[in-house]
Order: sequence, then structure tokens, then C-alpha cells
Amino acid sequence: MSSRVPRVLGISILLGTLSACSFQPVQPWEHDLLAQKKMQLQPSAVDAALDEHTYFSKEASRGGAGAGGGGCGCN
Amino acid sequence: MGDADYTLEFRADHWVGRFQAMASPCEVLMDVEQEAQARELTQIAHAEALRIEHKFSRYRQDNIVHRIHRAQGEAVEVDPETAALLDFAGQCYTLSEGLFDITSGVLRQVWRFDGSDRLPTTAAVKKILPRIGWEKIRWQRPRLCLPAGMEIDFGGIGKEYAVDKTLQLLRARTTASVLVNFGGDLVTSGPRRHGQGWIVGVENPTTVVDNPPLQSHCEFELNQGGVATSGDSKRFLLKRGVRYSHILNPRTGWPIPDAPRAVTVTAATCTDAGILATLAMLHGKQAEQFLQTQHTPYWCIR
Amino acid sequence: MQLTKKNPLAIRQALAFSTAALLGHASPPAHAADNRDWEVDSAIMFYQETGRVSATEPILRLRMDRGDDHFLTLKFVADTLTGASPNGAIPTSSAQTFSGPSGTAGYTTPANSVPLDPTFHDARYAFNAEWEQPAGSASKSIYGVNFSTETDYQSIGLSATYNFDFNQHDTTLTTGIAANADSVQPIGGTPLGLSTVVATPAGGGKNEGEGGGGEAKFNINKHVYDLLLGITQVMSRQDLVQFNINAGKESGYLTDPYKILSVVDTNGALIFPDPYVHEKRPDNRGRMAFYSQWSHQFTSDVLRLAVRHYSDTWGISSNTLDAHYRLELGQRQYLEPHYRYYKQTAADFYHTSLRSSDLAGLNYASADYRLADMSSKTLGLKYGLLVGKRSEVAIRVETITQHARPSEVIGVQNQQILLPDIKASIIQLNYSTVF
Amino acid sequence: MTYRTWLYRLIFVACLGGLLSTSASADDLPKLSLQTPQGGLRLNELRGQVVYVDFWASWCVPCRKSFPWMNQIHNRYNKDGLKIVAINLDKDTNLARKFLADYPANFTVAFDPDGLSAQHFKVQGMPSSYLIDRQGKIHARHIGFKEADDSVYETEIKQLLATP
Repeated sequence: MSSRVPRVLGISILLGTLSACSFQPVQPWEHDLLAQKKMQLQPSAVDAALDEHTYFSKEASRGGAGAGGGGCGCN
Repeated sequence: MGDADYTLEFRADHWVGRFQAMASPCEVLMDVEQEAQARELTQIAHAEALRIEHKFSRYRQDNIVHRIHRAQGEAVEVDPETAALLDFAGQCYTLSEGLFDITSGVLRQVWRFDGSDRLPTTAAVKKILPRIGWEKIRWQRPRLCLPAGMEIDFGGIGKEYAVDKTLQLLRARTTASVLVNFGGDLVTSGPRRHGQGWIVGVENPTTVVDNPPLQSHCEFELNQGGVATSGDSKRFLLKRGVRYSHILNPRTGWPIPDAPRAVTVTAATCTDAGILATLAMLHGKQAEQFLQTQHTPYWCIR
Repeated sequence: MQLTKKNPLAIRQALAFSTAALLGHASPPAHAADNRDWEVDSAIMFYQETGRVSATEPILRLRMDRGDDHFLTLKFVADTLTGASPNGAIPTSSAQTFSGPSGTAGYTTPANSVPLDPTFHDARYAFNAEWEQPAGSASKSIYGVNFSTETDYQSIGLSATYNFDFNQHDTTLTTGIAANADSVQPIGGTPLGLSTVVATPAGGGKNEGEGGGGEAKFNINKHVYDLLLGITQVMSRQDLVQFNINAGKESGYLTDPYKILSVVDTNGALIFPDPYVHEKRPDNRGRMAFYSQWSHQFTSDVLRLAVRHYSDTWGISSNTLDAHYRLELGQRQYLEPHYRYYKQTAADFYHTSLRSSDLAGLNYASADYRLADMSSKTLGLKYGLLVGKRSEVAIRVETITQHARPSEVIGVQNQQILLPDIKASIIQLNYSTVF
Repeated sequence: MTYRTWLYRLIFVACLGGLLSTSASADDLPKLSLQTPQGGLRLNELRGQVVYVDFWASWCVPCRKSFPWMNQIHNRYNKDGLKIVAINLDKDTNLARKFLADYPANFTVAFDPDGLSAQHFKVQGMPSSYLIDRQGKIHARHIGFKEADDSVYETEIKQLLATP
């Protein structure tokens, strides 16, 4: 566990810096593309809920994408 | 005003006042008992119709429209009522994306809808176009600046406005149900004494001219609000089998293709109904499609 | 003609204002409330594992605009499960007979087959409500409650999330907490962990205590707490990046009361007369997840890439890669391929089977394949079609393949496929609209 | 007029506007020329009127709610000298036209796909509105559109209209 965590942190930071190469503030009126549903963090809430339930019942890991969510006796 | 200017008649259970104004037969139906009251209401309606006709007619030399036209580009200060109509015309222009334009009247100089086949030449129409366009007007309450050579014409809204305005005046005098009908554009103040509405007939204009008589008349009960008709079967041109309607597109100067012959719409006010009917005509082929989504009764005749 | 595209009702509304002004009527009241949208999102998912469980799961989500950035979201899920699922025992060269939970019929697994419990079926209903409201000019709070119920399991939970925008709305910080209280009422009683599975089922959970830690305490409650910290950053007009840290703690009865383990001799063969024990898991679990997501819009296509690293105090650590690509087919259709890869290490106490000699020294043990060294691969495709102005229908087809590795293959067990791959297919229909 | 000419004019005017704003002018109405369906519009020419400048975009959800309200406000106060200018900031003006088909406006709509006017006003969020007095000074600014604050906005407008 201890050796894994920093590596993933590294990946995330790398991901951040990659995008930061072209980083400049995006003006409030330039949020046109970001306002589209397909650019939301979770474009389909029902897909996300169904996926979460499916993988929660089939795998040992959970969490990450958001807080909350209903418990179930499937794991 | 003498008695000869209007007539009064008692019909079964209501009074009918009749007079002539705005080049149309006008009538007022009143759900009242007293002849004196009916007379007073008719006089009010008649006076109002004449007042508005005089004020906004483009054929008179003593009114605001004439003053505006005569100003030759100079600013004219207008009264609040004219200002309200100008505001309204501007809003209709914006809502219709320029298709409803009170400056398009000058097209009459080349288009004469007399049922003949005399189409204007493309060049003649093109020559008129620079003199059309609400956006060329500088309108800043209370001052209006109309470029020389341009004209404004309240014909597209004036009669409906007069109907609604007249009803307002009558309402101030009586709580009884009244119906104001100026040449087929009408409005009622509400249901009659026994809860029923006024019976209104919609004429089918196609019976008048070239078509064999279809169903010439249909009737419905009007409880509330206004009814207005756009279109006139007598105003068209016919060339090589193509019928040119009198509904002109102010941007091109040519008739809207495939416009219905007449559209009748009901709405909250006569003015609303009139604009909706005109907008429907401006939709041409899609008039019915537009009307269907309005969720209000309509009659569309082709 | 432009006019054709106008929303006629909007025309009527605007016209009503104009006419009211013209005629000097009182204007109609402000119509802002008329533009309050109700978003409806619904789907039905059909899930089928080859030869095992199948599930039908309809879901309905309603998001109501209550004005001024207040939203109420309601979510209903039903989930009907039928079919058989592995009970944890290993396949052997001869047929095996199992007793069902108290009062239910037992079942026999043929030789060389994975023992599946065919009595498994359940229906689950879940309800979730969320209230979202602004908190100051640049932040919002979301409060949620959720309930879910199935025959032997109930859950109730609360959650609160706080989002804070700054940097001209380019950066959002998220903090969230969630707490769930669950209760389990195993059918046939709560078995004592690591106790022998008695051939003749005893009622009321009065199984004989034997082996393992010999705990007499039956905690049938479970508490789950979650903490979330996240940052979302607008990187460019086309890029959005999110990074979350999620810490969780679970305590109470975390064991699966219906799962058993096979007890074997040094040669890997079942020990008779008592070849099975009930599983037992620790009653505490701490977990951490690091989650990162990147959404990028090309000319119109969108790539959504998410990675997650997870680890917990049970010794499980996992990595997940989740990729969606939304391919726009003109203005009204899209195709969205989906790829997901997941890999986890086994829990410390995972044993495909137990040596009888090890049993006495064990505190915890489970043969649940979901706690094994395992990888899972998902391939999916979604097709969406926009209908009218504000509705969408979609169909989603996915396959999930899970490949688990045994912790140890003892003696004769090498003649068996202890953990065959699990293949599942999903068909899902979506409908969403706004009115 | 072609699009390109427009663009050049906008850029030129923007530079000009920038120069002037640094030259100690106490005027918040920029000399920017904006494109409207009725032709060009210079904000600084509106001095003397109470001007309500609204920045909006087709993708902005609260903007849908502000339009009916602005229609109403326009009808009520246009005659008293209120001018509403709703500046659209969509990069693709066609999207704005589609929006206008659903939410028609009876007030002036202008298009600024390059966002020059938004930069001038330092727009912080969408929608944003600026209420400007007859002297050309910004009197109030609002980020977002709140139904609950309808009457507040209206009161501000009324007060300003009453001030010569």
C-alpha cells in the first residue's frame, strides 16, 4: 500500500502538469464547451449509479468518484 | 354625433349597435336590457373607433402619421399612445426577426393586389427595398426620426388595437358582457349572463372568388378573449397559375410563398390574435404547423 | 425561414407582455418560474452472468429546479436478482451436497463444477434524495439521505457535500462526508465465523461454536463512513481535470453470512465429515482511494479518462482505468465506446481453500472470489439518439470478464479449474428528457 | 457588411476603447461597437439613458430565466428611458440565434463573439448584469440571475430612472 500511493499521486500530478502546459485562465464566458452535458464530470447520473452498483457487487474496491451512495448487502 | 351614424337593434336577448369605421362594418353586441345603456355603449364604441381611425389613418392629412411622413427625416415628438404603438411595432419586428415591419407599406406602390396578373418587375421591387426597414428608424421615446422616403403604416395592428381599446372603454361603463367586432376582428369581455359565450361565425373567404363554395361558414362559441383574421381572398395576383398572396416579405419585397389565404386565430386579446394570425401567414407553408403548437383554436384556409 | 424555429409558446408569452404594455394592462407576473426544468433520467439494465445470476435493475432519477440554484434530486432503484452464485467452496472430483440456509432446501453440485448456491434471489429497493442549495455566491451545499432495503439487509445513510468555486469558477474544491448505518439479518441466523457448516441446518443462528477465534459476539450492524476531498480544475476551454481523495472506514459485521470455505487435507482433498466452515472477515476496514479524471473535448468528440488507486487495511489494493470516448455522429447521434480495466490484489485472509492444519491458527478467512487476486475487463458501447429538442434515448451493451487467481492450488486441486472466468453481459436502455 | 469587416472594426474599436479608458475618463460605457440585428450599436452613445447591460450565452442556464424578466422590464420601463442591451458572448453566434428562437427578446440583443465587451466589464460569471446611470457610471452589478432578487433589480432600475 505504502509504495503504491506515491506512484499514483505522481500519475495524477503528471496528468495535471501535462494539461498545465497550455494553461491560461479560462474566462467565465468561455465555459461554453464545459457547460455541455457531455463535459460534465458525470455525464449520465443513471449510468454512473448502475456502474457503481455493478462493480461494487463484483469487486473489492469502492469509492473515489464521489461521497455518499447507498449501502447494499451485496458485498 | 347624430343618430344616423349608428343603428341600434334588439335581437332576442341582447342589443346590437352597428356603424361604419375603418372601412369595415363594425358592431357591438351588448348583454344589457336597457336601450339607453346600449345606446351609450354604442356611442362610446363608435367614437373610439373613429378616433383611432382618424389618428392613425395614412390617408388623412391632419394626424400624427401624416406629420411623421411630412417631417422628411426630421425628429417628430409623438404622444404616449403613438409611442406605445411604435414600441409594440418594434417588439413585433424583433419577435418576428424582421418579418413584421410597419415600414413595409411602401411596397404598395409597386404591388397592387387586384386579382390581375400584373406583377411588378424585379427592378421595381428592388428600388423600393432601401425605403423599408424598421431598423432604419431612430425611435427614442418620445422622438421618432423617420428617414425621408420611408413610411409607417399601422394598418397591420391598428384595427385590432382599436377593438381592444374600445372594449377597455366599454368595460369601464358596464360589467355586462360585450363583444366588439370591427370588420371580423373581435373581442369579448367575458361570458354572457347565463354563462354561455357569444356565437361567432368564421367566414370562408374562398367562397367569394375562384373556388366553388366550400363550407362557407362555421360557428363557435366565444367566452373570452379575441379573434382576428389575417388574409383577404380579394387581394392577390395570379400569373401562370401561381397565386401571389398579399403577405409580403419586407426583406425581399416579394410575397411569402405558399401563404394560406386566410388565418383566423383566437387569443387573450384581439391584438394578440391579430399578430399570431399574421405570424402564421408569414410562416407560409408551415402556417398550420405553427398554429398547431399554439394550443389555441384556429382556422387556416388555403 | 428563421421564424419557423421560434418556440411558439415563448412567442405567445413575449407577445402577451408586449400587448399588455400596449393596452396598459397590468403585465403578467414574472415568468422565471415557468422555465424551471424537471430533468428525468431513467434506465433499465439487464445483467446476465453466464450460468449464474441475472439481474434486472430499473432506475429513475428526477432532478427538479426549485429556483435560484436550488435543486431537489430523487432517485429510485429496484434490483431483482435471480440465479445462482458461488458459495465459496471449491469444485471437486465428486459431487458435493450443501444445506441451504435454515429451512430452505439443500442442493447438490455435480463433480468438477463450481458450487453455486441456487437459492440465491433477492429484490432490493433503494431511494435517494439530495437537496442542493447555494451557500454564498461561489459555493453550494448538497445534503443527501438514502435508504435501501432487501430481505436480509437494510441501509440508511446521510451525506453532505460542500463545493467552493474560486478563480472565476475555474477551480472547485469539494469536501464531502457520508455516513451509513446498515443492518443485516441473515436468513437462518448469523453463523459464527469459521465454525463448521452443520449438515442439518440449525434454526435461529444457534450454530455450534467451533474453531477460529470462537467469538460469541454477533454484531449484525455495520457502519460505513466516508470522507472526500477533491479539486476540479478547468485547464482550458476544452479540458477539465478532477482529483479526489476518498478515505473510508467500515466497521461491524462485514462478513458475508452465506459464504463458506472448503477445508482440505495436505493433498487438497476435502476433509470429512465436516468439509466446510463459515467465512469470517475482520470487523474493521479502513480504505483509501485516489481518483483522477480528465475530460477533453476535441472538435466535438469527448474523451473521458479516469484512473483510481485503491488500498485498504485488508491488504487489497487495486488500480482502475476507465475510458470513455464519445464519438459524435452528426448533431443528433453519438456512439460511446467504453473500456475499463481493473486489477486487485487478494485480501490477506483470502484462501481459495483452507488446510485443516491451518484452521486453528486463523482469525479470519474468506474464499469469496471478490477478495481474490483478480482482474476485470469491461468493453462497452453506447449509442445515443437525441429526440426532439430535449430528450435522448440510448442503448448500452457491455461485457465484463473477470479473471481471478487462486491463492494456492493444493495437491489434487490442480485437476480442477478452481476459479473459472466469470463473463457477464449487460444490455441497458436509457431515456432522459426535460420538461 | 461582411463578417471580416466587422471583426476588424471590433478590434480597431476595442483598441481605441482601451486607450480612452486609460485616459482618466470617468465613463464606464466603452466606445465599443457591437453588432445587433438592427445594425451597429455603440454603448457610449447610450449615455443619458439608464442602461441595463446583460452578458449572456446560450449555454448558460440562468440566462433562460433572465430573458422573460428582461422582456417584462423592457416593457415596463422602456418608455421611461431604460435601455436593455443583452450582449451575447457565444463564440458561435448561431447558437445564440437558436436560443433567441426559444427565448425571444423584445429588447436589444448584441453579439460579441470575441468577448471584448466582457473583458472591458471584467465579467466574473454568467450571466452578469450592469446597471449604468445616465452619466455612464456603473451603479450596480449582479453575477447570476436570482428569481428571488427580481424585485431588488427592479427597484434599482426604478430608482435610477427617477434620478435625472
